[in-house]
Amino acid sequence: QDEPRTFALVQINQQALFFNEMNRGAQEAADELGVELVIFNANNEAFQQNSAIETYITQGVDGIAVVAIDVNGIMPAVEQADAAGIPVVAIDAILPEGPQAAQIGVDNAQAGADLAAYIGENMESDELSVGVVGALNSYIQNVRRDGFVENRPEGVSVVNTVDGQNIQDVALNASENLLTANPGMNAIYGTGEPALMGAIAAVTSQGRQDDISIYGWDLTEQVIQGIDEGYVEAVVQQDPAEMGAEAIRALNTLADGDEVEGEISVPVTIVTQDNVDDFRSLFE
Amino acid sequence: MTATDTNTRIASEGGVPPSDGTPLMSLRGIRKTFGSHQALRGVDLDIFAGECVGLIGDNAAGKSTLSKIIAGTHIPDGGRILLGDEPVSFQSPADARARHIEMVYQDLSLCDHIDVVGNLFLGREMTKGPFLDQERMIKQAEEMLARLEIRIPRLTAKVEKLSGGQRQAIAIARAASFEPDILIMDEPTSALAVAEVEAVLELINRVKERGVGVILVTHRMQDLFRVCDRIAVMYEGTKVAERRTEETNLQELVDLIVGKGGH
Amino acid sequence: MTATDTNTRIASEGGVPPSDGTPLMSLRGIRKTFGSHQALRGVDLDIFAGECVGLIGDNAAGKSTLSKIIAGTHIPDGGRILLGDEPVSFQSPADARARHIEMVYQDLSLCDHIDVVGNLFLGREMTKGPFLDQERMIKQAEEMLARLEIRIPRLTAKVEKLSGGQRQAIAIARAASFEPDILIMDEPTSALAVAEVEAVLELINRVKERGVGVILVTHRMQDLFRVCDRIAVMYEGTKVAERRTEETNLQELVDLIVGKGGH
Amino acid sequence: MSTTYTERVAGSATRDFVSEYAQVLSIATFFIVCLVFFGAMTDVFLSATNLLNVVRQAAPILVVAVAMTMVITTAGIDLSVGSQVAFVNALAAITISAGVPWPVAIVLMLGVGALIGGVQGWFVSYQGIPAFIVTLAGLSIYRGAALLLTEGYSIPIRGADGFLWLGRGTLLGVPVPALIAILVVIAGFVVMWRTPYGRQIIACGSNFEAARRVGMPARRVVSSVYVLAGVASALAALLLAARLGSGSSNAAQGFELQVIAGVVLGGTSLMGGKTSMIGTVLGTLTIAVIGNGLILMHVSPFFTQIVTGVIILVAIWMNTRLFTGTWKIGKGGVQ
Amino acid sequence: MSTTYTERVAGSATRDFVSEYAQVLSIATFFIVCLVFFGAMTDVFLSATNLLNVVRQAAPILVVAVAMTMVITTAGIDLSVGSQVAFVNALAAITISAGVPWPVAIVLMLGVGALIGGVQGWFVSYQGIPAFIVTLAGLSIYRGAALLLTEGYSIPIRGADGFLWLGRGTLLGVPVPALIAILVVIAGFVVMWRTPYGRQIIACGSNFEAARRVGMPARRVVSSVYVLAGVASALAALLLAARLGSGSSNAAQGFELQVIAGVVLGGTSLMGGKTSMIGTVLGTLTIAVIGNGLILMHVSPFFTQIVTGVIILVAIWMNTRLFTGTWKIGKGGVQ
Ligand SMILES: Nc1ncnc2c1ncn2[C@@H]1O[C@H](COP(=O)(O)OP(=O)(O)OP(=O)(O)O)[C@@H](O)[C@H]1O
Ligand SMILES: Nc1ncnc2c1ncn2[C@@H]1O[C@H](COP(=O)(O)OP(=O)(O)OP(=O)(O)O)[C@@H](O)[C@H]1O
Ligand SMILES: O[C@@H]1[C@@H](O)[C@H](O)OC[C@H]1O
Ligand SMILES: [Mg+2]
Ligand SMILES: [Mg+2]
Repeated sequence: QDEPRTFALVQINQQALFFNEMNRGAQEAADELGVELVIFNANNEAFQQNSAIETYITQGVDGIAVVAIDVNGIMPAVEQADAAGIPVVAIDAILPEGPQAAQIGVDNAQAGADLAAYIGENMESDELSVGVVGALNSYIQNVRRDGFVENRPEGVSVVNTVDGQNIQDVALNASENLLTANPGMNAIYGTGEPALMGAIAAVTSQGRQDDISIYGWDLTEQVIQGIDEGYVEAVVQQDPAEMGAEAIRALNTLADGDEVEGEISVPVTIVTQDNVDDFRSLFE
Repeated sequence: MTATDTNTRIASEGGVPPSDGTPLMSLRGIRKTFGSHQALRGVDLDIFAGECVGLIGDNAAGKSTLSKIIAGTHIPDGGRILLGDEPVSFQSPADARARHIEMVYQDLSLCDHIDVVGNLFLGREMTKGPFLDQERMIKQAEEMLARLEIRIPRLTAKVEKLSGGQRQAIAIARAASFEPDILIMDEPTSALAVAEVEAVLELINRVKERGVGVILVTHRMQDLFRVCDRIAVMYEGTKVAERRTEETNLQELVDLIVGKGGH
Repeated sequence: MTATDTNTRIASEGGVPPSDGTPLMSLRGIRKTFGSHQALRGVDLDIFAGECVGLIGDNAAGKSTLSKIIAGTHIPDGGRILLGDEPVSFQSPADARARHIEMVYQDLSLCDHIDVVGNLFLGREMTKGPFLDQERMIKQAEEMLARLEIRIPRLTAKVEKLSGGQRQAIAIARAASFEPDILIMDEPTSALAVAEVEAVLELINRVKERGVGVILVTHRMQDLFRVCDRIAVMYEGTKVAERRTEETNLQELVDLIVGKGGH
Repeated sequence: MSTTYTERVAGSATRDFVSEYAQVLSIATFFIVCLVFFGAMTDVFLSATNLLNVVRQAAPILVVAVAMTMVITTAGIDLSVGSQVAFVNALAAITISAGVPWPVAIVLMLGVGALIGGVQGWFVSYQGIPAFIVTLAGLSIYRGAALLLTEGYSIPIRGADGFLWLGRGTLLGVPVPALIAILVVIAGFVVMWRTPYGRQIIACGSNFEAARRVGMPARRVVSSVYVLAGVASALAALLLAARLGSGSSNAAQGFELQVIAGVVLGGTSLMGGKTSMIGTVLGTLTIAVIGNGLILMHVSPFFTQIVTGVIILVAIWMNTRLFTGTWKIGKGGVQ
Repeated sequence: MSTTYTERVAGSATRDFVSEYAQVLSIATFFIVCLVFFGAMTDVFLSATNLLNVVRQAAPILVVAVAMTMVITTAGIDLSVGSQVAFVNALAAITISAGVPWPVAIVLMLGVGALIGGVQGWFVSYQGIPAFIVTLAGLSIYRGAALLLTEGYSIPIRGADGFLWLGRGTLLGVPVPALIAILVVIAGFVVMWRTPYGRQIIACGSNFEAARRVGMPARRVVSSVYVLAGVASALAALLLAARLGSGSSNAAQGFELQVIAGVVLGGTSLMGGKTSMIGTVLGTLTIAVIGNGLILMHVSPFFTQIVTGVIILVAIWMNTRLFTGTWKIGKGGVQ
């Protein structure tokens, strides 16, 4: 082959570090392997992902990695790619059974449950009233919410759920209202980066750091600061860069004609004051 | 209204003799208030077939408001309308149009984005199967405008760009061409040049001969004497006088308008 | 323009004698094409101080287009405009207004969402510090309208709701009240009742005495003889004739308009 | 003083045509430039597969844009179409999953669309509430209803291959959604161009009161376009559901803006009365083509949005200059 | 025939007032009903803390809504405000992180806002491209630029406590953002109510050509409102950045629709000319209050959107009935 291979990464959006880290990891892996990587940003619109995949099929790329918005809805495109002989791997959002060659990433439901379990083990009081800041328009975050809520340990009650719509400022307003609505609430669970950021801004700007503990997903500089200051208790941190890299490596292996594992797990870490130092370098 | 129906009404040019006896339409005690402004304070008016009633009065006297009530555009707050002997209550201009009442509005009521033909046939589109019959409409439109002596070079031009007089002619042609029984014209000649005014006055006399009852709102006193049989004078929302044309003169009318007449 | 300036111009009522000699304004070979339609095909016209020029012609002859060119609303495609001896080229109505040229538009050009006072002072708002001086404007508005004999009960009502004649009176009062040097009136009396028409004609004579040059576009032939000194006749985008009022008569003008005069 | 009477020369039909259709010509030029540009820059762009793909992808938007053109022509707007699509899309998946035969489901869904549109139309037309407010409320309500139906998850459609064919199949080599969109477009075009109903829509948008005064059923006409928008949204929802093989409350986010963008880019005026169905098709396809072309050209996703915006703005601007006087600001644009 | 001349009775000032301000009265009634309802349903709602909170939350929207009212009054629209907020928000965080003193950064950001608005205004006003198209392109461009700037990072603002005070601090017990919003609202109100500039804005929207004909600098006025919208967006961006303590391209999505919703709900007409600054404030606060109240009432988030939509629609409808004849469809609404 004279032309380098081209792989496509079909992304959800680029407004969260998570996705951009994934892109970075994928790009680095691509550079290492000497392949070309093209990235498509669907800006949260499910059918744009299908359109992009169809376009890549027409163009004849050598492999496609997809972070699905609608896990069922993406399947026709995945099947089309398969029919065209193009291997597909899924990242993060778990696809239903289908021709995709591999599923890379985290079990979001499991990780949500793990965080709940962590809370159970580390509870200081015997009662925790949690307010959830979710993003009803994000499938993945709904899974995280349900994983958490359904597996919450004894003594942990969910007092209220609000919709932050995956937008920081909306999540901020929703969190503030959540605080007002539930004077007795003593914890917040944010299911993704914007939700967590909104919750942190609400708690800090109202000076409620002392009586509210925050849990959630996705590290950022502010989250680390919150962990240092003690009001952010525990945060699920994924390794999106590694997910991206694994996806490209898997696609390359598949393009070579070799097999890959059906499930490539990139484990999550629950970040607390104990292990936060390992992650500081991410933000320097 | 179907295309055929429209056609027949345009085509027939029968000479109905002016009737007397019962009026085509009678208004009794018509009142209309806008917000807290009394536009009409109880107006009576009869319109007879084959007769033209001039409706005059100072600005803001209520002439347009009264006309619009007859045309179904405004719903009166009080009073009765009789068509012949039958009491009617128009809920919309469509009701009035269904009773063959047509009006030329002072503001013309044209659709700027629609072409000349389209405006002439607005609400009366001719069709061929489910489609507009553009050709036939253009042909008839030419005739309709020719009768008013107005020159409009391109019938498929949007009316937005036309001169004031051209626009007014379209509004007149539209109302006059569909064989109304009652034709209301609210200052129809205000923007027209001399020859075109003549054409409109002729048109009024022509439709009168066919038995149409015409209401002419105008500020051109000399026109009244050319076409009207009776003249009603309005003042501040009331009808203050009514004269047969042959029994009055310009000066009396002017005095009546400004309120010098009756005191 | 500052509030004070506006004021002075309204207040002073000096009697400038009608000048002769060089015209206030001269138009030479004015051409204007809209798309492919020749609205004006080379028109010459002079306006002298203290004189009223009647501009007449058939509908669509180009009267409004010519007026708008003088007022800076349209930019001519060809020809020259001289103010006194100075060639000017108006890029917008603001330029013309800065040279004290005012116009009453045929379509009135009112803002429906603004009240009567606001429309009267549109573009000339009086201020008190940074704010509109509503009180002073209302007071002056009353005077402006009184001169036109028009009755408008509430000066803070939106003009949208007013009768046709009331609206026209506002447009006239607006143009006439700010001491123009040249006042163009495009069919200013078309919607006015008798007394109001008289008031406008008087107004024209009054401003003429002050040395204003007036252009009056009208289809009311009898008005021409009451106020005009000269009459220009337009036909299909050209000026076909010009007469001194005392040297012509109604019939000649009518013939000139329709094209019987010159053949 | 001798007077000579001459007549004006007759206008040029070509110039009249150009000035009348300036806006469509402008977007058409722009569309062709896009085609040529992307054709030159990438190999596959002009391939039949890719072009059919583009039309298939644009199909749901096209279908709704046709109805939206009618809505906007009446000086209205329907902001709820995206939410309607999501709602019907989810409902369709649920209905079919519940075992309702898919042809029945289709009819039901179109009925639901008509009903939703009818309610909105009633508020707008008979109750006189601004379309913007009614359909903004709708945007919120139907999206919420979709969320509630699905609880935020997506519902797979299984065992309804005939249904899926609607979104994925081809007929004579042309993708079925593309075919459906083409049919809808033709119908929309004919209606607006040459039927009394189309004329009524334009009249209501140009001068509602005048339309009413000439006896048109003006209120009924205005409400009917919302019904059409509802039906079109339902059809788009079905196409999406069939293409994605699932129903989800997150479908069609931001869809309304894409649809309206296509319509407005095509020259239909938000002020009502001024309409162009061909323009709508070209506007919608142009946006689709730019999206497709940029993917094919492997433009970095960080630049895609910037480039898309700049292309649209600059191209429209250059075209406006080309066909001067095309757009006018303000309502009082008549000189 | 004897004739008697009588004069009409003078109109009632109250009735004129009610019919003139029907729309504001309607939204005001609705707002009060919301306050009473939520006050009755929950303990905290009417507490000073909560109410001040609501105003603080609504502050960025309020600030932009004031400028948007002016834009919409000219019969224009600015769809790009949300993207502008995201862009300036990100840029502000970057600038401050880069060590630029925060007061300087504020001035810079307001300048950037004015510049962005100026460019958009130029295209709309001097080039005659529909505002919808220009600002839709802007929506895409500035959001893309924000993405590019941040690469998805949310950039923390550190060591600028004075800056953060803008978003979080209080002055005399009132949150600073609320104070700023109140000042902007008052300024906006006074400008529209009693200044020549406000009059020019209304005139341009009511009849652009008439405004031009009376010698108003109509094009300059129209472009200036976009500059104001740009500055207001920048201010909102600063408030958001100060509240969140960070800048991110994720900020203010869908912001434009919230802003426009508040304006339209308040009675300003998208057709131009008809304006109400008080209405805008009430409309915006009403939406904020509903959002707040529903959370306080513990309404399930799955129902929030449905309930919000229904409340707005039904309330506006009932109010319309109450103050009959409030809204009219069509442009030719003058009888
Ligand atoms: N829709 C409306 N809303 C409020 N007031 C109105 C409305 N229509 C008319 N009016 C008022 O009613 C009065 C009568 O108006 P109308 O138009 O009937 O007068 P008119 O006799 O036709 O005058 P003109 O000769 O100037 O046309 C006027 O004072 C006018 O302001
Ligand atoms: N903005 C425009 N665009 C296109 N054509 C125009 C425009 N303005 C005027 N015209 C055309 O120019 C011609 C002259 O129009 P103009 O308004 O000057 O006539 P007029 O003499 O004032 O007529 P009237 O007595 O009817 O008012 C008409 O044929 C008209 O259609
Ligand atoms: O963690 C990610 C979160 O930040 C984003 O908003 O939604 C998808 C998740 O995978
Ligand atoms: Mg009248
Ligand atoms: Mg004219």
